[in-house]
Amino acid sequence: MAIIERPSDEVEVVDQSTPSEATPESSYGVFRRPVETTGWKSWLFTIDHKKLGIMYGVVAMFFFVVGGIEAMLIRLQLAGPNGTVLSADKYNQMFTMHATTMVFLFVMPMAAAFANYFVPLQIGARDVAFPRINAFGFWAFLFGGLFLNTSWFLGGGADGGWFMYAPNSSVAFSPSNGVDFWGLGLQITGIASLTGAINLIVTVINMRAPGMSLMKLPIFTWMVMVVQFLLLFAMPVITVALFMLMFQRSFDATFFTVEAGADPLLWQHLFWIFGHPEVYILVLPSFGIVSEILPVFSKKPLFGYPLIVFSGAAIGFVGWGVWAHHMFASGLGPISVAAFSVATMAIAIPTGVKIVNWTLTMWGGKIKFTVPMLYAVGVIIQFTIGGLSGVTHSVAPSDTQQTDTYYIVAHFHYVIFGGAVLGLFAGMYYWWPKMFGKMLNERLGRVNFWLTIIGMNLTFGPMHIIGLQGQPRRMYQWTENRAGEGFFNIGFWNLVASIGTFVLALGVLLFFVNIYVSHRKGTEKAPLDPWDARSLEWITTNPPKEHNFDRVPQVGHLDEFFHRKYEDRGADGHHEFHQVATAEEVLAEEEKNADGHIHLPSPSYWPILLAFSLPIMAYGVIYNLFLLLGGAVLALVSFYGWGLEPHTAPEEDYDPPTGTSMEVASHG
Amino acid sequence: MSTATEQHDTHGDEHAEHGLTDLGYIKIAIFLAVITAVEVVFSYTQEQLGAAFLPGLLILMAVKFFMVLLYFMHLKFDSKLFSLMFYIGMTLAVGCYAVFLATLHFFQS
Amino acid sequence: MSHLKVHDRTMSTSNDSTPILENMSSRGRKLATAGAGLSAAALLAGCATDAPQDTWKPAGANAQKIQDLQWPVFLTAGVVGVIVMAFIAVTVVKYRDKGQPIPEQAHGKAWLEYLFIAIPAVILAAIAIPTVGVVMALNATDDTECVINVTGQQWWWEYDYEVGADGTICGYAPSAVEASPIITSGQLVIPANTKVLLRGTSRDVIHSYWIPRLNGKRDMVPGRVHFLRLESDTPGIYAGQCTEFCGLSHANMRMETVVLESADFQKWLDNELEPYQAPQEGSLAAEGETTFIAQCSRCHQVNGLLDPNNGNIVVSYPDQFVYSGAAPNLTNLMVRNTFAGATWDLLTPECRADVWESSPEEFGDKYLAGVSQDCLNEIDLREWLRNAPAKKPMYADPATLEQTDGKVRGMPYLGLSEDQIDQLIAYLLERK
Amino acid sequence: MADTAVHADDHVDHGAHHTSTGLSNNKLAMWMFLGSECLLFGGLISTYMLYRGRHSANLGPDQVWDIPFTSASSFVLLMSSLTMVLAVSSANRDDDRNTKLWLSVTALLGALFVAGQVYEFTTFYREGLGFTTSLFSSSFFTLTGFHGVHVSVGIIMLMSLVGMISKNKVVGDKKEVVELFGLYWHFVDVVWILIFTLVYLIPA
Repeated sequence: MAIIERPSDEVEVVDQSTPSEATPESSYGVFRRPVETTGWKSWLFTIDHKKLGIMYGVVAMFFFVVGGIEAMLIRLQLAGPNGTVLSADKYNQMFTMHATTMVFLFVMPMAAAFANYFVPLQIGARDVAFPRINAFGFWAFLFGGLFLNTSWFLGGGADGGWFMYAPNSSVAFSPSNGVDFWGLGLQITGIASLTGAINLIVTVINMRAPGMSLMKLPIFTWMVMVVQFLLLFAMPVITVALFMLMFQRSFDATFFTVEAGADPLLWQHLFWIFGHPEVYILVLPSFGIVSEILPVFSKKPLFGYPLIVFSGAAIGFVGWGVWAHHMFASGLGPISVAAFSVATMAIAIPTGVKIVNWTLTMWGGKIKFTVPMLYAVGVIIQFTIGGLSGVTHSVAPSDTQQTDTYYIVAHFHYVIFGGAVLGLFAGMYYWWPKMFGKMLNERLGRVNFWLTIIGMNLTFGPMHIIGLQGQPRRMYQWTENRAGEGFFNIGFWNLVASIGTFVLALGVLLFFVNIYVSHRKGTEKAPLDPWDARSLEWITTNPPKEHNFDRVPQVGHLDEFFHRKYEDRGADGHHEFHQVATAEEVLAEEEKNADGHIHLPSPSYWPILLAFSLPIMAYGVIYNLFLLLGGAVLALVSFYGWGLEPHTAPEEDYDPPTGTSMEVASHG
Repeated sequence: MSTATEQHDTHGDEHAEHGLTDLGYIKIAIFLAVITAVEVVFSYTQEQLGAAFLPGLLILMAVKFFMVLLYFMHLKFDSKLFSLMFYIGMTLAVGCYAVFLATLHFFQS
Repeated sequence: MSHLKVHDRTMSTSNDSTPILENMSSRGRKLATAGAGLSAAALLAGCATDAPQDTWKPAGANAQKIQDLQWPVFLTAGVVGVIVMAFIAVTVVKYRDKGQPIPEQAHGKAWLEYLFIAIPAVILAAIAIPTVGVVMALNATDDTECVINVTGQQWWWEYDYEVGADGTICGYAPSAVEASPIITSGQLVIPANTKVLLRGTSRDVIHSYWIPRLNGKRDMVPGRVHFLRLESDTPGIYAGQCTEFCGLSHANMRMETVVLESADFQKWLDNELEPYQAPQEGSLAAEGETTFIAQCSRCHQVNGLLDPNNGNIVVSYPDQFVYSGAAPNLTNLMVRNTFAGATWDLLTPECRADVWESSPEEFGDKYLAGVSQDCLNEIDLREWLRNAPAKKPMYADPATLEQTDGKVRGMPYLGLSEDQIDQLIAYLLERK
Repeated sequence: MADTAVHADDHVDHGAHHTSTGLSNNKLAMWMFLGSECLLFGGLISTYMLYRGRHSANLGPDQVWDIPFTSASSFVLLMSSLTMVLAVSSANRDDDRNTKLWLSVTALLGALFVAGQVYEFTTFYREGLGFTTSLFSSSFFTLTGFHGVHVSVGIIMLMSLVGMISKNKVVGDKKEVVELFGLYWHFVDVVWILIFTLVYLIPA
């Protein structure tokens, strides 16, 4: 089949004579294909994994700010006893939406941003396996997230907690449309996750550069793949639950109506069968990022790479057998509780392996403390705290004292903020020059890091004390009657936690300042290989060309890039590594031998249109079934458009016809 | 079942990708129809079958399930990677939902 | 870890530094804590009282089992944490880039990796075994001496003391009358040294019963019956809080468990079953009785209340007005010392402190004395009667009641006049 | 939703031979999608299992089932799997005419099955068993409804495919597209094999 290269400066013309298979002649004859490579259209209709990755990142950061503001309002309310910043109703919406936003609209898409951008680069591919599905996934996520947040303006957000336990989520107990928005919004982002998962797994399995066996995959790619498997199998479970919630609320079914004989624990099980793998979905990408960064700045390979891969997979697998540890207090019966308690302890073993191997990666190394490295070490330390507090409530009887208190809030914020979010920031500092061709300011970065670390420990550290002193979660007010006195006074530590939030916010603000400062006019372009990195994504320009690599790299080692730059000149068991090539030289070698036939699929209208039909249908479910029908028609049209569309636009769609700078080829 | 296995055996590995001949598929379909009929007979003779009823029915169901999966869907002849993808999902589904039903005391009643 | 050492810090009042601190207001102490350095704070910790819901201060056998299980786990976690941190610290200091050559590109050592799998596995196995034992022990129901039904609803707890087959309640027979079920709310009264089993459910959404000093929490789920063991040998009030998010006023759903000596429990029981005494004719309380019948008795039951106009027994029918179908029984409201889901005190702060902080020996008498005219916290009670939903967020706005067939999920605004409130308070004061 | 998308897309490097494993991207994606669907239908079946006994006295599964009728429609769906596999077989021989024929027969049998399901649903409804009548009915209609939607989507896809083959509009490798449709169709049949036994034949 003929595949036409998007106009590109880098690659010179090759031959135009290669005959193509019979293809459907044009897009449709009705519309011209969107083929722009610059301007807003190039973003709206792009199917380039790098552009989509950046958009994922930008949108995720936007929702991070939204979720952060929600968090600050929560902490303002709780800074003193009987807070009055928020009403009970608004407070309940605030903590529900804070969790939902941070989990589904920040951490997951931020990880998706890195996965989208770097997985193809790390495996030496030119794009993902299904570029249009990739674009659809992004737009579905964006529209789902926006749809979810429009609830704030349409009668209030969801108010049942992110776990949305039945029957409190029924219309009688939550009469606003908030829960409907929540359920349908998560369905939409769930579709995005599912399609993204299939896409990335196929990409990793099938599109690796020659020589890259699975045990030579960069560790970030490995962890992303584990996460995509978790998504692939966890998403349908929450889909079932959300459909039942929708039928319950919008179509009068009684899945969770106790008077009709329903069992409220049904929801809990379905939610947590999804919800526990979800926890690993949140942290594993960051573990991958940390595992990339530590070797680079220690100048050593990852200690026990196979074991880290295996433990990642083990966490993914065992993660399916521990969901009921969220339900130790819900009356499962002693045998279930004991079994899930022991299974939960077991999962600490592969997690411990990671921490030990990270530290041993640094041991004996040549450690350079750049900002990404600071964040990576921050992850190890903060996550260790979160992991250990996790062990304390794998002990089920102990958990019945701690669950639904601030101790748990402290625990999972050390895991999710300390583990996942710090890791994501590490990734941003590490990969920024690769993505945008500019370095983020190191000095500002250090201040950013320390404020974040101090802020997070001030915020979440005291919550251990507050929780063990018996303050439950999800209370819009606390009272001095139950605060105690002295060192463990709940009031004092609540105030500290609230102050901490603002320190944390200041830290995050500095990140944005850093972006601004680094991208002002006149700042230097980033060096090609600023960190002396080790993996494949660095064997290309900063930022990478549209087709990623001039030549698909041949892979011989786990840390391919490192081994192209350094050579072991030791003998007899003695090792002496010497630099034999600079990054520029490695790249020049690749460019010299550029592939003649590079082809990329063309942009498309259909992904964004199909994604746009989803919120229309969702509004239809809430407000008017005719709207649902309208959305369905749009979806159907998009399906046909998509299905009939060839992968590349016909030449005449390019404007102006650039003639010579295009090539027709099949993959060599 | 036996027909199918023979079919496969006669094929040899180099032809593995091709699956069965049309006749082979028709034989399997007839076999599946017969099992379905047996299942229906089962459901009408529950009392006579006694303790054999439930396991019998489940075994028949599993036979049908895997016949379609292995032959109609070519899983038997195709790459193991496809099998892996499907069986991970299937195993997780059976495992998680069995435990889920067990904790809700489904199997006691 | 100072946490471990301060189990009986209430006893340490003979400490030298105490008198000064005792004289400081609670706010002052808080400020002092905030201002002091860490060592000073640790010193303070030795002299102050922990929060009433401290999870590390067991006051009964069940909570003690949890405590005995969890402190070694916390200790182990702490030690492991310190070792890991120290290891990381040594690593990053020792192997900082000081110009050393590029290290060997070694991918790991198998024996070391297995060792680090084995160590946590052994530790976790050592934790797992006793865990299973305690799980089983805390779920045992065969040694029960007293069963009390507990029902959660938005946003308060109802207790129902059944009369056993032997005609007693928890082994106690009322002195004067024949035993009949006792229904109360907010404060659960149990006899000391008795293995109590709560048999719980809910009338609307999921709630969770939790008295940290007596046991861990247990969800009370509509349509299901769950059990929770409670036991204490020390008389006193033990605070708790609903811990499963249960909607709008979740924060205002509290509860207390009151532990009484055997003799005191007998007194409490007798008082609960005492026949109704109508207010003196012509008194303010008598007017309050009329107001109560007119305004409150639709939902709130007062046992034995007769309508003076026609002599009929007044029976409440909350199922027609309240979504959960129940409202607190007010027969002996003034014996309990909190109201509205145990969220506000019926006692003034001074009187409250007197009861709550009394020694185990004196506690029974002080508690059973109930609320007197002088001790009544009129401020909160008045605000409550004036406009309940304004004080405790409840689902009581008529505009939002369509989905619940017009039924409220809490106490609605009644539009009582100040005179009516005076009367009601006078009437309620006699309910003990 | 994603199913159509998956089949409809093709991979940049069309043609299975250029992938790392030598396997087709599309087929791999389809198998993953089917693995994922296992958890969807598993959840729906489990919910039905949990709730099948929760109904009013005379409107339970044992009262409303019409086993001979359901057996017949199950047989129809089972046979549609045969015709589907024959379509794939024809496509592999580049026999467009027979491919279209068998695909059409498959769609027809599928439609017959859906018609049977519609008839069954209306019968139940006339007997008083609506979607919201009881937990049994809600979970039953949800489960079989989800399956029915899958079959219906399959029918639309099959018919579109027939049209696209006629007009020579198939994007990508025709054989593979037919095979992918086949996988989806067989999976829907496999799910019905489970439903037929677990829901209809085993008494509540």
